[in-house]
Amino acid sequence: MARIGVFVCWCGSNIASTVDVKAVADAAAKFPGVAHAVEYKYMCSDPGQAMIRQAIADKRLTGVVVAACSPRMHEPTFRRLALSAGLNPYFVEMANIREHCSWVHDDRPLATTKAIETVKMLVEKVRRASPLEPIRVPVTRKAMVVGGGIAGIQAALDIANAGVDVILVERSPSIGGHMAQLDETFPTLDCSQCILTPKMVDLAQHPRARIYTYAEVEEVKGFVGNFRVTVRQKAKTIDHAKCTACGVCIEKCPASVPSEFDCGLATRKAVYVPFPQAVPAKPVIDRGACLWFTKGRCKVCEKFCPAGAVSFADKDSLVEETVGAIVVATGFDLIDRGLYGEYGYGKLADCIDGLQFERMLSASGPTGGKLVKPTSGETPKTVVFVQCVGSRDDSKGLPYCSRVCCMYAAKHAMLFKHKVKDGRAYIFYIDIRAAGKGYEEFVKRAVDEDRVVYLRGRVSRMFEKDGCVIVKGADTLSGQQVEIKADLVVLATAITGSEGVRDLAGKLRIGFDQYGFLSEAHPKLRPVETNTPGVFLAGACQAPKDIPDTVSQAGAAASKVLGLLSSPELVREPLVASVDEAICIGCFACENTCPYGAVEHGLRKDAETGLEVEVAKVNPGICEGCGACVPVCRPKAMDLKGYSEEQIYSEINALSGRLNVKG
Amino acid sequence: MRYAFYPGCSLESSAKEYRASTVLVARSLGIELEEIPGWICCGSTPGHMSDKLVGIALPAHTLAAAAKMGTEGVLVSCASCYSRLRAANHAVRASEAFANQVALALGERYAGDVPVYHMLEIVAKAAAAPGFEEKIKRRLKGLKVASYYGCLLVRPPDITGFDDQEDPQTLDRVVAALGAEPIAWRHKVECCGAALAFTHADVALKLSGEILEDAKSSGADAVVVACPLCQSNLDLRQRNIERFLGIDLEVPVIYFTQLVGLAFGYSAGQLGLGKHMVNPVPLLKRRGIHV
Amino acid sequence: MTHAGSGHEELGVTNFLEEVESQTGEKVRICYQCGKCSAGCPVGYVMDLLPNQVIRLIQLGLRQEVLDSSTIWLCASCETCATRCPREIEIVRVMDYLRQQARLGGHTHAAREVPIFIHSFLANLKRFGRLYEPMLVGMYNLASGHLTKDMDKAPAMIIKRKLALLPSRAKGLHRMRQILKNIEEMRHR
Amino acid sequence: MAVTRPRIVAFLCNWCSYAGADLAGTTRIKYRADVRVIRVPCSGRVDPAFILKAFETGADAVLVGGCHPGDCHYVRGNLNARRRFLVLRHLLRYMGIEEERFQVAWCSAAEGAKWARLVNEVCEIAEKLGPLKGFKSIAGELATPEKEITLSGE
Repeated sequence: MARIGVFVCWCGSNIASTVDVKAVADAAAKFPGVAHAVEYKYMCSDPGQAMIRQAIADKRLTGVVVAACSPRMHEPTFRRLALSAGLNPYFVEMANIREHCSWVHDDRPLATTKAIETVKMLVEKVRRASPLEPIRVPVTRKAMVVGGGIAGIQAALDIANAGVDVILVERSPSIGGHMAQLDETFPTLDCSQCILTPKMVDLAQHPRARIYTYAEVEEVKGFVGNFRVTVRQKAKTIDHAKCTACGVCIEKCPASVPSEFDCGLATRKAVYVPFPQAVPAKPVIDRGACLWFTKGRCKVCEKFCPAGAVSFADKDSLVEETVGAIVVATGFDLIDRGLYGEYGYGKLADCIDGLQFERMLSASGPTGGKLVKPTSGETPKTVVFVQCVGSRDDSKGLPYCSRVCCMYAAKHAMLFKHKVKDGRAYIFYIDIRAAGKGYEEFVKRAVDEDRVVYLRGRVSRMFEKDGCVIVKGADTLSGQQVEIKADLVVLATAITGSEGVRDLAGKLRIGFDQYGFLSEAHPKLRPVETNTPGVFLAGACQAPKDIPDTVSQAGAAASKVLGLLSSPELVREPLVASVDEAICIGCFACENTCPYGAVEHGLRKDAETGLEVEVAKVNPGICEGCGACVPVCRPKAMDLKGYSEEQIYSEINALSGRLNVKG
Repeated sequence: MRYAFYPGCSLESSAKEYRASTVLVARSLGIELEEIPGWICCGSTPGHMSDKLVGIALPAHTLAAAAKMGTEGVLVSCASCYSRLRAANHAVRASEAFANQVALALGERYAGDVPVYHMLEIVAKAAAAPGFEEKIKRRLKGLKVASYYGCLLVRPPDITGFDDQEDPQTLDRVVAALGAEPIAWRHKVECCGAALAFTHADVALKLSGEILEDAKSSGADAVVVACPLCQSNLDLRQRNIERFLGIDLEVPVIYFTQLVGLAFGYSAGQLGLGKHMVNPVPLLKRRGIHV
Repeated sequence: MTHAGSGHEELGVTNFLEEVESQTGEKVRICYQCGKCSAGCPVGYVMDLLPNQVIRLIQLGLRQEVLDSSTIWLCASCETCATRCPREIEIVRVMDYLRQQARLGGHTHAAREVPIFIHSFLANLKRFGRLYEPMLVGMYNLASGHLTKDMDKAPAMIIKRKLALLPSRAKGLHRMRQILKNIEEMRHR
Repeated sequence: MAVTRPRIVAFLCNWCSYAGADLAGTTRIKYRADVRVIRVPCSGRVDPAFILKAFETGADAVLVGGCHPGDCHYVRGNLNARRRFLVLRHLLRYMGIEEERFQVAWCSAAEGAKWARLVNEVCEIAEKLGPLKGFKSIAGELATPEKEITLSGE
């Protein structure tokens, strides 16, 4: 026999001035199952709470309805109170008679009627409530970071330094990412390698860190606290345990292909280390380029290797790792400048993109830091930098700003002037976005000290003529057309999400936009979380970002991971779906509806036949409690705790019949 | 293959040789051209400059007339006409309200459903198809040609949808199919200024001059065109261009249909090669192409 | 906000922008002034305003300034701007509307030859239903006062039988006249 | 004297529409008092049968509020709901219930004013159509009305 207590709050005059709180309490007292109904000035105040606690004890209440403000405001308060008074918190419901009633209506009788009916609905709901215990999920105190650029390295270091084991998975043969390709970085012009490589080494040597290079995420099972990730370790074909990194194989290898790291400005061998400071510093064999794997002859490397580390028999291997949380740090790609017919479809040899220019600037780059005109090898005297190539260009399908180009174009022009004193640098821009710390000053320096000429306008066309690139642009500030005979053109091509990120997002069940950027859970308040609990974002995989922002976000993601892994188990609200296996027919309509993959296949022994039948099982660790699976369940075997079929029907039924209001 | 043929004004007068060669080439390719009865001027640039409705109604009338002929569609040789006819189709399909206005102007309804092809599209299709090789009596070996598309064949892409708007290849492919060598150059799709030829000759001369200069400096013997307005700008005014820019050009400007006709074995006379201000015949002789 | 140049002019509060947009169906307001149209305009070097400036003045509602510019007449309708516009604005469609408004409002001094040419061209069509070049040259030269322009080409053209000595009337002439008449009537209504 | 007013039953998802309705309150936007709100975690939880039940128990109109497409707290619950309701509309038509009596709206946590407007609009629809007829024929007797409670208005 239910004994419900109803507590009507005045909220000072907030409710009482519009709702006849006494009438509500009196009416509630007459509802079936209600054993106690009172009203009071401030239910959330200490005396208010004491009053409820007292009533629960004295009246031996089996349920509580607090008619006050929005449950989004005080539901936790009153559920905690119930717990402390020895009543299961899920026997407490709130009737929202403030936000949904007294604050939005003027007519006292009508508002009062609404309040009474609202209380009635929730009394009915509480009468059909069942006790629920919070879900406790054991947590694997280990994290995985996907992507070994500065974002991934920083996140992994922060996690490892906090004493938590971390596994970093990198697709290429070395960690370092795009930052390793950069020369000097804005706005301080400190050398990218000099600040990055120590971090790379720290991570490689960290006792709590484990790095898989030349590896990719194959499959993700499980859920927050316990993801089971299968990592594909691509065959390196070089046994790193034996390899001494002497480099003879590389020296002897006859097969050359364009170097990814040098953006095609130089070649690398089929057996290669992407760049001198690579971590690990030991080579892998690119089977797509290796003569043995493509043509079935050669094996020169094997012949010369003093350590006998070359093993052509090596195969891809699959490794399963269980981790409690995952940080995605897959970075970015530049768009293909072939998109621009008016800029020669990327076929103009003296027209390169920003990353290629970085490689040219870099002392460890293909030109040893010497700026050259690709077609002639001479030093370029006139260089044109073009911003917003792809960015902010709806006709090319990329409406957004890539955020870093304004700064690196200024940097490029500056570094060019430092290397070529008598050179002329022009930058075509639409707007200069230099909002970071020290950024505006940096751009000013390019103009004031290094005499970089900024032209406000886009370039309409460029073509090769007499060994130069003719750039047809405009300066909208002076209202003139501009034609520049350039030795070299550097395009600030737009940034998009990195290739293959969509597959990964699918495996992790996280969202992404049409440009390949991964979706955060909330653009302001949950910028590093995703909609999959336990999966976090760091760096440019979420949106174009510069190094300072990337590093901060990586730190943020790490701290979220550490917070999550700080306790041995996760405690989650028990408002999840559950299956009555006795009536489940195993159609798995629920499985198809569930956006979280929380429905698993289980077996039930059929009482009569004794046969094993397949039934749906909800994994409470994954279920987010949306309830989408309930309406699709044909035999009504599925139900949602806290919002059960019975509870909702009883709320609806509570409304049958009318109150007749004398006005 | 039967097409409703829209010659357009120029082919009636200043571009008679374009018409002649178009007809001959069509015949050799087994394409039947039936002139649209009662066709009128498309209004060209002045048409749409003066009034949107005039600019659409004039071509729409000719298209409506063509619609009654039950052919593959309209075949047109002039790039400007081509663009106006396509624009008319586009405009009446885009807006019901505007289509009604056009109907009022024409006194009949036109649905915008007659396909419009440029002669170049048809020839390019044929050149890519089997059997074309056999038709070639005279390979134009050793002839270096700059394929000039100009503006209206390729722009705006959503109206013409003809080929890539920055680096089209259709004409180059035809030229290559004839054994001649299409050269790589920069002014394929630059504007020749035809619209200003009357009113601001100096502009037209400058723009046309740059085109011819680039063709020449890129090693072309001749420029091949698919538009009578481009042709007259580049050929008829070439002497003025030379005077205006103080340079020597002497670049023959040939219709692509004449080039195809030559390869098919027609004579210089039949193709009206003699009608050009810069006579291409000597050049052809120099290249060992006997016409 | 007032326009320093002509003090009385109210910036951005006239309905000129709305007018142009509704009449052309082009979203002129979305232009963010990147200048790519001006950068590629083959005629830009002789214009008094670059295309992006014309668009800007429309955005600000400065009707007078726009219609008085030579740009709207010098635009060769080559479609280079529209083809490359990152905001996909069909600028030629806008120019056409401006030219029509300029002719109606008699703003034709900036580059008077073009409106005269347009007029001669249409008159020529009314007369023959097709373009008859000698007559066009003649009409235009009389109207514009360049008496001998392009006459130098006539003899050669006649020898090469490019020019007919007598005009041939198009069979569709009466239809052409009817259409132009209908349109004029529609305009008056 | 006694007045019978329309009865609107609204199912609001906890994350967007319910919060939107809260916002209408905190910003004191007034609207008609004829709506009764049932809080659900997600519009995807709303079973078409709930709507039929609501009509059966005397609702003159039913309103379902969910997050805007793309903003669903549960990824795509609102879209599942939308698909189900397409089917429901056919059923309602078949049952002789005017389709306008059933409204689905996307209302974000920031759209307090929209929520208020929605309620008023649905109330007007319900008044225009008058009390729900047509359902009894299939549903049979209405659930027995509760004893009348009378209040003295001042």
